[in-house]
Amino acid sequence: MSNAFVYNFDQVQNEMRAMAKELLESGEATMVIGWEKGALPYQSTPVMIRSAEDVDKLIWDAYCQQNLSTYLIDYIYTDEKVAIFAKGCDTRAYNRLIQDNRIKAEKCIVIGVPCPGMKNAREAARLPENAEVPMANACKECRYPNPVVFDKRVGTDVTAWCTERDFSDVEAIEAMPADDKYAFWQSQYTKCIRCYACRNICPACNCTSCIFDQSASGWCSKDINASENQFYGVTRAFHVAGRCIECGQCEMVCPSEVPIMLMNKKFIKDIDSLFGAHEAGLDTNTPAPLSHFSVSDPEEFM
Amino acid sequence: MERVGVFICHCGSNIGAVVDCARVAESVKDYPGVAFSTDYKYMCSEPGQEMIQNAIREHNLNRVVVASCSPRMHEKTFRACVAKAGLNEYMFEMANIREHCSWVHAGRNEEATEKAIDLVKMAISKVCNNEVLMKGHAPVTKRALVVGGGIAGIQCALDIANNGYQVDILERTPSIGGKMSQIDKTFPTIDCSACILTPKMVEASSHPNIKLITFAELEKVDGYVGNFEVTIRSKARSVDMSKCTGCGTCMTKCPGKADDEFNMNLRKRTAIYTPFPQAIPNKPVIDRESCLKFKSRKEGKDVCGVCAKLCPAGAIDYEQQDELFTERYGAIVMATGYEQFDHSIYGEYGYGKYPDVISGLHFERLVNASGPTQGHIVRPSDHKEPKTVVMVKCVGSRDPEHGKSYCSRTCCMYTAKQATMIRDHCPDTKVYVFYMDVRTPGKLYDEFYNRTREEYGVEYIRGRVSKIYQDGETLRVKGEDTLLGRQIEIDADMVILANAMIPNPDSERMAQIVGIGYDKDGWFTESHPKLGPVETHTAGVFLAGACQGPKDIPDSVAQAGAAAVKVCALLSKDQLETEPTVSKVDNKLCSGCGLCVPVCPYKAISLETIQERVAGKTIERQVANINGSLCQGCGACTVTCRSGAANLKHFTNAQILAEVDALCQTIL
Amino acid sequence: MSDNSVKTANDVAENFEPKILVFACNWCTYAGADLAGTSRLQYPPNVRILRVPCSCRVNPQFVIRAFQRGIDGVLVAGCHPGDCHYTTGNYYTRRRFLLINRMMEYMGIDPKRFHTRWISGAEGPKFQQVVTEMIEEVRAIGPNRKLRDDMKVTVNTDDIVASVEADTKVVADNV
Amino acid sequence: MQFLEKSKLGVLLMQLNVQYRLLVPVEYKGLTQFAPYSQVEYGVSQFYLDGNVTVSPKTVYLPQSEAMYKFSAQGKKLAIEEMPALEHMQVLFGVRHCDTKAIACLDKVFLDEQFPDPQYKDKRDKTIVFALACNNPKATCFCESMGIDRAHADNSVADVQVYDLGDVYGFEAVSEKGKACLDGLTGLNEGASRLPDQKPQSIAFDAANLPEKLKDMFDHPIWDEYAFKCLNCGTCSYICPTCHCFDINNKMRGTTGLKLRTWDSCMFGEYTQMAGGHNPRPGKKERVRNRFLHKLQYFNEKHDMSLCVGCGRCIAKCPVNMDITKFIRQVIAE
Repeated sequence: MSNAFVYNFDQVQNEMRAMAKELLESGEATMVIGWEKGALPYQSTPVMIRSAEDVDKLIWDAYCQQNLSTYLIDYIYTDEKVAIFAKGCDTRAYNRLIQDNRIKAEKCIVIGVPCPGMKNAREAARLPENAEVPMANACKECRYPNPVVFDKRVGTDVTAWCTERDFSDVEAIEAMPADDKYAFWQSQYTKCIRCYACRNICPACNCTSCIFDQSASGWCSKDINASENQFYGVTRAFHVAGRCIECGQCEMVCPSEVPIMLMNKKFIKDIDSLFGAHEAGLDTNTPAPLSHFSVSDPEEFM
Repeated sequence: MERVGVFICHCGSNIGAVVDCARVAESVKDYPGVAFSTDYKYMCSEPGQEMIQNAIREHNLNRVVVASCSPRMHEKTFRACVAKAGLNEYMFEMANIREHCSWVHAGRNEEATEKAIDLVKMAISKVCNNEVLMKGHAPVTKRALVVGGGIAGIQCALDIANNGYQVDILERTPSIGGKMSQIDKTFPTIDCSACILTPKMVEASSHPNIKLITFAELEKVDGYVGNFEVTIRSKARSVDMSKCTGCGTCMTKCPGKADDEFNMNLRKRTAIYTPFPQAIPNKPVIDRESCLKFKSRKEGKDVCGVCAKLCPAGAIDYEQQDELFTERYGAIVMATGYEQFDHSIYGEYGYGKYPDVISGLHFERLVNASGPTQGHIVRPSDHKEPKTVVMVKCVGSRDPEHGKSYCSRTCCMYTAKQATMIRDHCPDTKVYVFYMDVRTPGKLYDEFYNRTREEYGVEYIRGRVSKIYQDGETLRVKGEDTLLGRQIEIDADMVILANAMIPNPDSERMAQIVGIGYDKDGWFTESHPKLGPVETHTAGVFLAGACQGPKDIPDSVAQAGAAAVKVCALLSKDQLETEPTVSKVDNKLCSGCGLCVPVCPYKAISLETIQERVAGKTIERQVANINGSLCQGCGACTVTCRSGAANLKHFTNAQILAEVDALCQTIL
Repeated sequence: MSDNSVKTANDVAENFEPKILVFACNWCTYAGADLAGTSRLQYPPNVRILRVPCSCRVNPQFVIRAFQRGIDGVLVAGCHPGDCHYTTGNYYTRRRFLLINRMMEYMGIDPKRFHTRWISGAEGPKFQQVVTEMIEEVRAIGPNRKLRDDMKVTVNTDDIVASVEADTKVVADNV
Repeated sequence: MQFLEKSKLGVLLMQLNVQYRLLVPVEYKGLTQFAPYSQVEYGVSQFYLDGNVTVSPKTVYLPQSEAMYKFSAQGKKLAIEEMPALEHMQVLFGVRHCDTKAIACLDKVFLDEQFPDPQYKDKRDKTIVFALACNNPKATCFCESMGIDRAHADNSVADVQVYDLGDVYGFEAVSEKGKACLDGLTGLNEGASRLPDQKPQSIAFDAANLPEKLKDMFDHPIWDEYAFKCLNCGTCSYICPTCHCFDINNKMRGTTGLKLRTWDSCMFGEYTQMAGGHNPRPGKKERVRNRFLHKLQYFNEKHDMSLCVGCGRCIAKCPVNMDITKFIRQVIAE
């Protein structure tokens, strides 16, 4: 985490603006998606730049959490050539989307941005104005702060501050008695208002039609209660199992502060121990663990 | 509007004695969707079926539930029954209240009745979600492929060809003939194997409906019953088959030497060779491993070329490459045969180190007039005639610890045959046979065995051999006579082991290519051990001969004929009915992520590009497309599909959820 | 066990009779259950079999749904790996349910309530044994209240109080 | 005006809780919302007055999931069972002025003269609202710009006006219901009315011409600029105090079922999905535009009041920080 203070946001920001300007002026890109300053100091918001004159809107600071890769889906059927700025996790998201056949590489320009880790905006909102803001939870465990794939890049690589995932939070729940586990999840999922922000920001949740948007299908009901919410939670976690790129966006955007990554990390932990280490989104060739099998998978069902 | 008819069968007292059928019928009378409900003694009987058909007409039913035995028993019966009354046969469901209820809950009438009610409600809820389905039709390619050119493959191909259908024999070695061509005599008649085999080989090679594809391997099988697309690798023969006349001049001066596999490595052969004199096609191949030219090429040189110089037809082609080609077939017969168990794992038999401890197949070559010893029974080590021969049965068979758990079926008889042949050729030679059991369940088999002992004086000793070791020129055989309860030691000149039959070492890979099952030993799995012995679980793929399990020649030939009949029955149809209970993708819901593609065991799913109108603009995007003829309806894709776009007809998400809900509704 | 007793037994543990759903693949486990029937192998009448073509057809969402609707136990059963009628289906089942079983446990569902087993068409006795053991285990731990989505009419915020008032202990914010 | 020492608020709440079903703002594991006071008593949730709650008090009148009636069908017999009315009067304590205005907006919809919604009306009639004036607005607050009186809560909704006056709370009944309620409480001291010192809001603009301006902006490029970043999640709609769209569903268990009214959001694709598959609002742009225009133009045209009350919840919680005030200011500047 020591990278944070030696990292020069302003310098990278200047490079980003220059890069955007160059791409737009040369016509290589018809639009550039980056971040601009949001309503509050700890907020940033995606911005679409179409003209070289507007590049100064672009900013780069410790609150540029939003993953811009998912926006590429919106332009797959247009003639746009879209450039996006992408942190390490965003490039993994980009690979996820390529692998899921949701975007086409030739229509995108990925500008890699090495990332020193984003700050916890939720804490920032609670803390006094000038307090030291901790790193966002998912970023603390980030092992790929540098882009894993890119067409162009700005900044210089940072050294990863984390080498192994920290499963202590998952293990803490695993260690609880069954009733306590249930009470814990029950209490978390009673808070869920099913706004689907977690799903919609998730690069792995990229279906054109989610089963939770098909209330006529009988899969789910619009009734909101702990049971239905947990059904939603487990199902979504299962759907992204082995496909989650661990950006932690789902948890960050949850207005109810449900610890969603605790679900995702449980699957990640079990996949690693049962089927071998797997890192989603590092490339576009490695198949998702649930789309293949090995005859020598652990046998517990005899 | 669903109008379900519910029919509860008593099955005499089978169900009726435990389940209160009348109460079951009564309790679902008002269940949503039910228009009629009754019970009857035997629903599957003529009057029972008439009752269903009358009710369909009288009550205007559009769906039917029968609660009776297992659908594995009578689903077809009742589907046909409702179809006769004008309903689509898939608007029918069965509730299993016999095997799953009355038979397993005897005496617990109250609880069994409650359970039956639940099962019937589940079936009703499911049938309310059933959809009209139509069987599909696929054309049939009227040509068969027989994989393996041994006696089973040859016989099967002949039978198919004689029925008027085209058939190809795919053989991986340079010649057809298989194991039978290596065998000298056949039991129990002691007629010459080659004399009965070669006419079949010639018939096959000259039959207008048969094409031989030798020195070739099965590479890939796509498609489905009636329409297989088979990719075959034709290995480089280095001899142009169209030019070669089969004169054999090329082989006369070849300096390359290699072990002669056909003669069980008992002698050498040339690098350009035909496996045996009667080989078909009788055209040589170059064994590139032992050919001097090809060996020198690896070192950057290019020597020899004698055969090319000698060949009067100019048929030698050193530049030939393996060729891949694709053929279409309507049916495939697997006749890949067997291999001999390798006895070198057994320390007690000398780990295969002693040259005079040989296997049964070695003996066949020794005793064969065109074999390495011109038919003289001599020891491989010093070419002396053995005066004492010990034969050991069950080498690798019936030995779950080190070998195979099964009985290889043929060894008792071929041991007896070989024993009589030794006594015939060398009347002075003593023959001892160590055995665990003697199993001779075939026509004239036991008679033959008795003659071996009584007329030929072969001594049978019941017991295992515990050790064989070389002592000077003799082999000392130690064993136990369990009938007399004493240790035996025999000084033998030669030991013949009756090795087990094992599947072709490649059988598992072959099974995966073709998409059929195999058992723990690697034998191909038949679809039913009794009622489907030549069929497999993959429609259109059949089994002939020893690839399914150890078999002797008459059994292999019989099975080959059986498989041929199944093939002909299939090829006689112009179109095949296909089950409609397959997966289907709802394009509207599909994102085209392709996660279902690798999951499908039948390669039935591919991504296709479709055109769509989105916000007033025509766009192209990819969606999964399921080939309904390839799909077998397992449902693996439906769970992989996050958005529920892939759904399995007749076992749809809605149907299964309806069943789950129906079962649980009495709880909440 | 009358219909009525099922409803009331849920709160009277000593008379409790669990209801267990078995997802059985058509080719192996369903046939195995048929064999148990033809062999007259007796087992308690608490299981209900739902036939699917292959165990790989069983979506984990079906299993959660059953628990939501109040089932006491679920068994997913299919052919032994290597014996699948569809060649590879049950390998996917194995992967999926290795994960889901762990997740269910993580959610606080007693693992005794949820099993996956391979039962072949020849294993009538195994079917009998597996379901008998499972029924006994589930009977011993009582009715399942977890994950239930019943007909109670509450708003979300009341669930929190309900969860406090229920027999479960609320874990303090120490996690 | 009556006064209460701050330290005695707990005693007052306990009195209210005995006489009424008391709903207070609480924090529960990071989520703030109105919840039964019993949660505070049990120690499950913490009483929360530091700012406005994330999930607005509309949940009290229009729960996210609400049964409208119960039905059962046996054969051809159909039975319908009405849902019971509220048994007790309830007190909703600490509603901010933006949210009282929001309830006034909901009244326009659900207390329509011709077709009042009986379940909504039952709850409105049986709820006494203690409105609390904000002294320290958050950085996201802009109610004043949306025409909300920060000193006096909407009097069609508030029954008791509460002020934080430093070391004391001031209570003033603004309706008969409120007066009766206050009369039933002990420990309040009478005194001269005074108003708190309220800090100004950092966001300020004049939105008077907004509906008029928007009339001509249906095809304006501004929608592309804003809609592009929207994820089409329902966070804004669900935490918005005025968003009130709902869907009606069945929840079936065998032959019985509940007819449910559940929240819906115009941000969701299924919201405008027609039975035949056509969707008149197929994309982000159409959905974002509809939501903003409904808030800032359509509702004004129909009911002469803005459907945005300036609570700032969406600015704080939108996953991509869609800022409605930036939009408004941009439109004003057009």
